[in-house]
Amino acid sequence: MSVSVQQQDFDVGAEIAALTAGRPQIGAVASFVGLVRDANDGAGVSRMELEHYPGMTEKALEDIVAEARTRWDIMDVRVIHRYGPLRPGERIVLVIVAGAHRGEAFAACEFIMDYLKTRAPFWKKEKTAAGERWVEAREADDEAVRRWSS
Amino acid sequence: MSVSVQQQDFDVGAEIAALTAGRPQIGAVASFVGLVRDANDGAGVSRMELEHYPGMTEKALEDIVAEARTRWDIMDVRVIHRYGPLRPGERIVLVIVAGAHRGEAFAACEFIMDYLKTRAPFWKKEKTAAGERWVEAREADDEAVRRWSS
Amino acid sequence: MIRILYFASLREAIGQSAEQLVLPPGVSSVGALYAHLAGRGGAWEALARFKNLRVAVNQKMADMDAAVRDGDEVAFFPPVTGG
Amino acid sequence: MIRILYFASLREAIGQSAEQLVLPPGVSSVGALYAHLAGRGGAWEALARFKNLRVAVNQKMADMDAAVRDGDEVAFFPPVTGG
Repeated sequence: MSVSVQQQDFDVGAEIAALTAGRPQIGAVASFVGLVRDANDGAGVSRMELEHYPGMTEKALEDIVAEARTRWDIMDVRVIHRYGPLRPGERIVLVIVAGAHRGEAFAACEFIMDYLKTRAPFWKKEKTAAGERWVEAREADDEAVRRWSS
Repeated sequence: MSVSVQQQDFDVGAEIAALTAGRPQIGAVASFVGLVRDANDGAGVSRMELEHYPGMTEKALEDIVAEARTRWDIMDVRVIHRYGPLRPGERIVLVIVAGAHRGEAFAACEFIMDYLKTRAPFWKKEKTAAGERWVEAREADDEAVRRWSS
Repeated sequence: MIRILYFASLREAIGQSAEQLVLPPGVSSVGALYAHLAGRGGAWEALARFKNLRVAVNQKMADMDAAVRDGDEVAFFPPVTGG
Repeated sequence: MIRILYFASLREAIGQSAEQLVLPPGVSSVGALYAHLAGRGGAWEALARFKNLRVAVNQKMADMDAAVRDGDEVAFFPPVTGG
């Protein structure tokens, strides 16, 4: 398991290759990449600033990954989340889950993203034509995370 | 939408980058990579041969992708499936789904993999210490695809 | 004339991957074609031995009721195992 | 002495990101600390204005009932929006 919180970009292919190298028991790799969109809530977005809580962020991500590993039989996880200034089209977050079979890899990957969205201390501030604004938490994200409790 | 059936390997990072380049409406990219495992059904696997039905394979994959696009609001899909001889650790299949939001991207990606496993005309032959054997279809794959009908 | 294809373990059991066949009189469905081929005996008995055999007509999944016409491509194969 | 942190829109509303505080007598829970801070008035009224404020004690999510002891790090922030 490995969690990184960093300003710099990441290479998805290289990260998947590093996670699977020399481990031929792995048959399934599910991954997710989140990107900055150029529009949100009806307004054009020209720039974004991602604030986070250094120290807690890493712990929160590690706790989420540990929880996923107790729920599913998976072999390894990689999480990278960026902070700082980002432009539309830039990568924000990467979650990779490797396991023997695809069902568990998919479920664990989506679980980690859903928890990350509601439990990891990151906050987005968008720059639009009307000025800067903090992104509001989405009810859909709270719903998404509640699914996993049932 | 783009489907490839090919012998050569693929570059996951480059494929994701190509699918998202210049399209800042994309906020979510879910992907799956299937790899050859070094063991299956209790026996070590030293090599695999993937046979397919040229012509039908491409159509079957395109139909599966088209069906996913009617079910979910997604923006693009990339599918690559290899055939021919493969060794443990080698990549077999790649499915990338790009959309505005993660829920639909994840669902469509898993749907495509589940359908591909039961509808796309590929057959695996494994080489083990006891000789060569054709991989048997898994009941779990039939169950996985039935989920999407309910 | 139709084109018949066999894949994977069925191809190996029958010992060939493709054949051309003039549609016999009265054979107008996949089921009738299947019965005709299996009835040849010899290597073609594999058709009856294989469980859950799948069929495609003109490269689309089909079932035993599907029509078969002159010029069609009909493929028989075991359940698929790609991905 | 405890360390208090504010993040994102709450940080901007209060006008600072961190402060040190000697725990006032009787303040031993997040709820009591929150009431104490909001009761200062001025910029700290933002604490009462923000809906669904989240709290972490020593970098773990917590609720208003959680204990606060000397040496703790307590963070207040709006619902998170990463990912």
